[in-house]
Amino acid sequence: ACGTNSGTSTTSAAGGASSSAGTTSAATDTASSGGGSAAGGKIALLLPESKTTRYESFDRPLFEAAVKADCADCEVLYSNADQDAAKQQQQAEAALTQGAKVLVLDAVDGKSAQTIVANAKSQGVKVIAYDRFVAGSDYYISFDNKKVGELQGTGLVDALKAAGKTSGDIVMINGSPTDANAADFKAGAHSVLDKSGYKIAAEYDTPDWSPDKAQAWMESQLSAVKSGLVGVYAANDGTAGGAIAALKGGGVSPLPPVTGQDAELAAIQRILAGDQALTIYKAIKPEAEGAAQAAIALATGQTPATSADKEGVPATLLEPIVVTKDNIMDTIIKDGFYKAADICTGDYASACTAAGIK
Amino acid sequence: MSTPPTTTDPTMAIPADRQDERFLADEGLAGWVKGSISRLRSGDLGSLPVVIGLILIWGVFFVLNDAFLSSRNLVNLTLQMVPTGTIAIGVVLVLLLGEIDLSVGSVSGLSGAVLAVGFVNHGWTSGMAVGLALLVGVAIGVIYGLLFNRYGVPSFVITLAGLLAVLGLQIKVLGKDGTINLAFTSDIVQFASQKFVPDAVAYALVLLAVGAAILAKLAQGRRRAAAGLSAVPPSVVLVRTGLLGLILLLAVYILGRDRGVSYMVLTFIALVVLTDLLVRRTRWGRSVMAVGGNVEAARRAGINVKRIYLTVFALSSFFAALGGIFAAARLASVSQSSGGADTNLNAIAAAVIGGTSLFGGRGSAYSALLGILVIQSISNGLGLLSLDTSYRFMVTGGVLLLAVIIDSLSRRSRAAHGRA
Amino acid sequence: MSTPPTTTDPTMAIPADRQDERFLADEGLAGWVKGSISRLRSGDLGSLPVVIGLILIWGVFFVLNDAFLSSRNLVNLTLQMVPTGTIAIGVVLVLLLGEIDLSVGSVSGLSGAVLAVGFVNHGWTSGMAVGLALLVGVAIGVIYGLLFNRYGVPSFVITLAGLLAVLGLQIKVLGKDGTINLAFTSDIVQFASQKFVPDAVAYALVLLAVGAAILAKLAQGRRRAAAGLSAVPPSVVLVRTGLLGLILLLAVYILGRDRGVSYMVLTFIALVVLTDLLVRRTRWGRSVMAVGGNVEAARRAGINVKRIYLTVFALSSFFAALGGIFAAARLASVSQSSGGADTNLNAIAAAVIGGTSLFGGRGSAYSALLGILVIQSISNGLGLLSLDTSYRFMVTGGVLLLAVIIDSLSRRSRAAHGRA
Amino acid sequence: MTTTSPAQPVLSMTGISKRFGAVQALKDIDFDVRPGEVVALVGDNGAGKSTLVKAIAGVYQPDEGHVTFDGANVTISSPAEAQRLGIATVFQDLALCDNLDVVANLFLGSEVTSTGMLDEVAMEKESWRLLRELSAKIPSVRIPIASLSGGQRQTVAIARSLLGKPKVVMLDEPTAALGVAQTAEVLNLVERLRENGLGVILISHNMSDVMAVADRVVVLRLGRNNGEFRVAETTSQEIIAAITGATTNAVSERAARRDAVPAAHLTDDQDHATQEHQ
Amino acid sequence: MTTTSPAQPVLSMTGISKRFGAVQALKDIDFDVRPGEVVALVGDNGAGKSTLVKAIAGVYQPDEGHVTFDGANVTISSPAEAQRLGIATVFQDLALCDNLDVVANLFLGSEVTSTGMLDEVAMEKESWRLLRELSAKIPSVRIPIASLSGGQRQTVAIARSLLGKPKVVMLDEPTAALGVAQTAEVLNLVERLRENGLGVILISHNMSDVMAVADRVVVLRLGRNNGEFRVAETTSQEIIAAITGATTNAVSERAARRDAVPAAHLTDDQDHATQEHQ
Ligand SMILES: Nc1ncnc2c1ncn2[C@@H]1O[C@H](COP(=O)(O)OP(=O)(O)OP(=O)(O)O)[C@@H](O)[C@H]1O
Ligand SMILES: Nc1ncnc2c1ncn2[C@@H]1O[C@H](COP(=O)(O)OP(=O)(O)OP(=O)(O)O)[C@@H](O)[C@H]1O
Ligand SMILES: [Mg+2]
Ligand SMILES: [Mg+2]
Repeated sequence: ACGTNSGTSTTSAAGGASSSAGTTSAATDTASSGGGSAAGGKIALLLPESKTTRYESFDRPLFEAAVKADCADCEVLYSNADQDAAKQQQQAEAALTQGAKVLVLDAVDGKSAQTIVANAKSQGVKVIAYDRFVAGSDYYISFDNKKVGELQGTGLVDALKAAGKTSGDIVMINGSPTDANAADFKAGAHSVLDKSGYKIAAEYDTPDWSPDKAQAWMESQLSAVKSGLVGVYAANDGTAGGAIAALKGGGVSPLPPVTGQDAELAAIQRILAGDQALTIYKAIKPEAEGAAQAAIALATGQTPATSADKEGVPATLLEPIVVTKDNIMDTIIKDGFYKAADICTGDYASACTAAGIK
Repeated sequence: MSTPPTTTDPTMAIPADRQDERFLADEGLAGWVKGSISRLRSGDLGSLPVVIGLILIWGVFFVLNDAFLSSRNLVNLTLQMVPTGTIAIGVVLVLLLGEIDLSVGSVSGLSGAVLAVGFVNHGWTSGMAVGLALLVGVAIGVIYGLLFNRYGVPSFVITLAGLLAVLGLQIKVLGKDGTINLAFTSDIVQFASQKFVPDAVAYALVLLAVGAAILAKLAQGRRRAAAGLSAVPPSVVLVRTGLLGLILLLAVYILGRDRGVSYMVLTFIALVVLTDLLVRRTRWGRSVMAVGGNVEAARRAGINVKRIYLTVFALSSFFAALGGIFAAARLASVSQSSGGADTNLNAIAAAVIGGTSLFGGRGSAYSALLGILVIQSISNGLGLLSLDTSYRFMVTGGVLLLAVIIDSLSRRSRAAHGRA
Repeated sequence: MSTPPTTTDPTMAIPADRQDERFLADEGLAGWVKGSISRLRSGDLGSLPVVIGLILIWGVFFVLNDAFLSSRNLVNLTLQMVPTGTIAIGVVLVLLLGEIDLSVGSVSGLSGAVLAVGFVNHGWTSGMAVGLALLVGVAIGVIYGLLFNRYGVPSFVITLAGLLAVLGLQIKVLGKDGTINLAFTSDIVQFASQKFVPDAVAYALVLLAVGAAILAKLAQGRRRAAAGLSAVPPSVVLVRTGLLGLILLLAVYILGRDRGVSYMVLTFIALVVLTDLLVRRTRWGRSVMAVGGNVEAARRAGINVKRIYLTVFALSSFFAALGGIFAAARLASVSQSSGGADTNLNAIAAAVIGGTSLFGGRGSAYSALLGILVIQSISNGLGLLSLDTSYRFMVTGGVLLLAVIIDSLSRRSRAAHGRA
Repeated sequence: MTTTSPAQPVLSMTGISKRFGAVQALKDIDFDVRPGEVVALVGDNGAGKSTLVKAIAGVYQPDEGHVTFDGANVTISSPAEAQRLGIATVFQDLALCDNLDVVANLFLGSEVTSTGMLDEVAMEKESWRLLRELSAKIPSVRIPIASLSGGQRQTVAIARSLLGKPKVVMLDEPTAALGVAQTAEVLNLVERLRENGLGVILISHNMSDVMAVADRVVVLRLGRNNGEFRVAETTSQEIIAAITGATTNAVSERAARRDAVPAAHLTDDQDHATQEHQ
Repeated sequence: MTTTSPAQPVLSMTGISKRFGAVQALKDIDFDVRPGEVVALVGDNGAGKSTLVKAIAGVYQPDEGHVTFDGANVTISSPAEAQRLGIATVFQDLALCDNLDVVANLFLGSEVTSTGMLDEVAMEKESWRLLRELSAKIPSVRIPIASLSGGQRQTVAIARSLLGKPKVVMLDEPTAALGVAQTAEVLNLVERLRENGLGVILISHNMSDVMAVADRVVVLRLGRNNGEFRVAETTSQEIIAAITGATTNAVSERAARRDAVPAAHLTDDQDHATQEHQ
């Protein structure tokens, strides 16, 4: 379960040309299931997985609230694909069957989701690529995720420099080997770390983003990398948690800086406690609201506002933010992503006070 | 002694299999109806319970969202069930032997990867790519079979090791690309989701199949009568097979209101029927059932048990590979996660839910069809309801259990009536 | 007839179980050594083959990276195997019945979630939180047992439905937070990875255990002799148990050079030993083996079969819940992915690789320990090698297979010698 | 030894029917056994003898009919229930656990324990005693039942019925796989049970065994009662006629044919054959 | 009928040994059978009879010893191999597939096909014929073997051996569970096989059956050869003495005891008992 479904974008456009090739046999569709008699109609929100909290704790409620606010008779159809591309295809088909006018698609696999786009287009349904780019879609809203890996890498290097370490070994705990997006974070991080002067002693693709696997691997590295471990790149907060548990269990003190991603509550608490160096925060609220507005616009035949262009698709790109102990207050709490009371429970209360969080 | 030695020789007019006075058989059409009712009451329902479970599920989903039974959704349902359903056919075969194959998911993924790399990256023809993908599948199954026969390692462990090794291979084959898209215009993709059997042809096929079935059964009845055995009366044959035909015609009609029956779906159904015939009507199939029931008895009967294991493992991997090809064709892409997620579990569950025993010797190819229908109906129906994930999982579990409880209840009462 | 009627009454000096002239037994220490060698040669090796497989794996990994056999890594290995190993104990019990539990992963995840929510969010004491988590586990097992007994649904399906429903519950329980951290200073986390048994205590424990075992065996030998049965000679008891003690002492010494034996590891080993005693030495355990071997025979012997199923499913879920608590404590956090990934598969595989049959009636609690050692050794060893993922999967599969082939080869030759 | 016991039946069944799918295995069976009486239940293969025994033992529930035990109406819903009532059974298919050893099988469901743990020493000692009593030739009681010979397995099943204190013992073809010595011991055992006042139900195809130990013979034929004989007042021929449903049958034909072929050595065994298979 | 056949043995074994773990089941067994000869293999429970049969049938490989078949040295490595040689076997444990019906079990491994498909009609017809020939009382051949009675199952196993054209037929306690009529039919069958020139190996604990149909009796005791008798020149007593290893034994004791208890009705069956269990 990755918290790292932050849009990967650099998939090639090779498949894009074929997206218009969907045959028209489906045009004879006689499905009676009433598509959009109301002004708004149905908007389908297709999210990729359920093992990370952001989708059902943030994306879905924020998106639904935004749609409700701007379009009272719009109905949001929701489904979650459990990280299974075939299941997502099936859910998209279900949405089309129910007469959705717009699909807001957070793809399990941005590249293979072109099938969904083609299928939707053949029935005149618009597709918004949400959080992950899909070639051929009508609109794209996401963070400028090209940078996530780079930001993680840069953040780690900064933390190392701050700690006065100019050389030494780094280990990398990447995302799932079968997750197409994990490869992009890995590449982004490499682009920074490879020329940073530190040595990448070992690297591991964590099956299923599993924290326990990350922990076990990190433990074995403590035996293998006998000395000179100065920093840990962890692709998301889950694997970071595993790595930190291993370091603590192995009696490593002080802890080397560990990266993360997703701004999970648990990670914020670890950052406060000084166990984790940083995480990447992507403000979901503007993303969800932007998608909702674009969806309503497309559903009613208008053109949504755009600020950028991605491979010919009108796009809105948002900036991911590195969160460290110093800027928790200014980012996460200010945005209302978490309340100070959520974070500063029990053991973390004193750390909160020390960091000036209230 | 060439003359039968029983002194209480029953009248020769009675067929040989009806002479025992304890055997209570109902004759004729009226008798069949009476017998069916009494069987229903005593709980001897065949595969009816799963069907009832299915109808219940369909009914509930229809009430919750009437789009569920729309032609369009039903056509989608038929398409959705094919890849895992095909894999499940192979799983049924392995389960009939009392063994298991945990690697069907990985094999389907690898086969998809081979197909995609060959077809897209190397520009092979679809035939070549499909052929090689299937060959890879068969080769893996042969390796399992050889290991099993040679070392007697439990198939659970062999295929668990296979699962991992094949997954590694899949990642290796896909290489840096990770995801490979198949062009929508390619014949492979067209076959999977764009080509539908013309309505007239579909109707004709149903009529042909029903006609052939009736003729075959009548001919068999005549042969049985000639051999001095009881035969199902022609009236019963006509009514039973006719009823089945009507249901099929109705299905074709309903699907035909949308896109119709896809060639891929037709292929899947043909595979199920073929596998069923292979299992029930050939020496090989009989041997499979025997090995699954009592491998030592089969060995003592002179059956080449090793050959049976080898062929079944090979076939299981073959169907897994074919399922992988269907999955790739339907999704029009292959990635490192193809064949992952719950492909394995769903394929095995389909076979078990459809009524094939995990302990060997009991089951039928049709359980792949029925089981995958149950699983996909639940998944499809819930997809229409916009549930939170936590509830979706809970409801899936609950409905699955319910469908199988209905089935087991009847099995139970069957067992209490001594027909287990 | 009260006097034994056999006319060829053997000398009364010979123990009752040594009177049959066909029974070839070796007497005394020399006889035991001779017997052991002849057993080795004929392939009757007990659990030695898995151990040989394990030693081979260790040797190879040591050659590839000498950090593998460092005390530090071995201590890590002991810690890593506990959570899944604990779950595997429960799986062994279910497998002994010839049933299966697919939901152990989910149950462990749910139990972790309950623990974390209670302990962290509600501020319960660790005792209360652990207690409730275990209770939830037991309750789930009881539900499985009731469903199984009431409806006779295959356990595969019940626990598959359970897997999904419990996963839903886990997500629900964790709620918005998703991931919950357990404080490193909390007693739960300390117990799992920070508290180690002092060396002196560890040595004392080993000596105590070995001493107790020797005394118990000698006492049993005296009782057997008094009952006119053959007894293992004291010299053999001393040598055998002494050897085992030496190995344990060595292990304690090596681990002691790093952090030592964790309390969690000690608990795990105690649980394995306890479960083994429960299975081999109590009426309940005997009933479990009987039901697994032949449920109908067990029923006819008057065993309350339903009670056995109920208790075993409850225990399986209990161990799963306990494993979930260990996992949570070790990782110091619980998330929606806890208990996911291959927890299920690894736990079942550990039991099977350790030598417990999937078909019931054959196996021992120690297979959980041996199996998880094999699995974790492979995973730990490969972690030291920084292989590409694709190779890592392939090598894992290959090594796993090899370990089990070594085991099966000896089983094979045992079967050929009629000792299957 | 074969004096009739005038006591009330300890077990009595009336109107028992049992149907398996399309096969009517039992129809309107009446049957009873008194304390201290050996009742032989005979009939052709598939006549329903084992089905009746299983209905009494709680393995099957009859579709119709009444059962009284010790004068009280009972429903025997499970084997455990039957054992509680005091019915011990040796089943034709033995019902042993192949994976367990001889001792474990012998004491299954009634293990000897001390301080909560199984007392293996006491059980093993007792096992050897029981097996010796039946003249068993078993090399070791610590090998799985699966590796025993057919007769050895049957001896173990019979030895099981010697444990506990039943009121009725049912033996379904107990001597089918036994050697001559073991068969003699089992017949001795049956007589001892009768002397101890137990009701014994003995199923056997061996007429001379039946005539030797039974007081009364109940004949089933194709699932129905087909006559009842006091052993003191009947002959093998009469019983065989009731079993096969005819006075001329394969057995008598064979006997007649063999009488017609005089051969030197037949003088010794010819009358065996005729007496035994008539 | 019992004329000795001077022909060469069709099957001959020398020095056969077989050990199972710590149990020496067979030690140095010599054994042969000639065409047209019925050899009875007798012995106490666990004497090793079934083990010897399984070694001949290719189920077990002997640890030591030589086998010649039709004059040629052979190694019988599998049951399929034994069948190719022409050895048909009815095993004591029957070895049927419980999940298959009667027809499927009867024809297992030698199914009748037409155009690649199983010819169920032909097989069912032939099944009824075979079963009638053995006087079987089976209500339906389309129910799983699991639901048959013990005797019905045994009849099916015997009927299997009537298929094909074997040279040697081995019957391991074929009549143990059979009714009187069916037993007579099996004895008839054995005689027919002999008349057709087959070698027959018959295992039985029933001395009168053995004396009735066998030409020669081979006695095993505790896994070793313990005497060989021509039926024409011996008595049951002699054979039983060889089986039990003593002239006084449970059987003779029982007979003696019963002789000492004169009871009115015993006049009829007493001599059965003595003759049968001596
Ligand atoms: N579970 C069952 N399912 C279906 N039919 C059954 C079942 N059990 C028994 N029968 C049928 O009931 C009839 C009686 O069987 P039963 O075992 O009682 O015979 P039996 O008298 O014991 O014969 P035998 O002397 O061969 O042991 C048989 O025809 C058998 O096929
Ligand atoms: N697979 C096996 N494993 C271990 N011991 C075995 C095995 N098979 C047979 N034996 C032993 O070998 C001995 C001979 O068994 P066998 O079955 O040949 O006896 P038998 O003469 O056929 O007896 P019965 O008259 O009871 O059928 C027995 O003591 C038995 O315990
Ligand atoms: Mg019977
Ligand atoms: Mg035998």
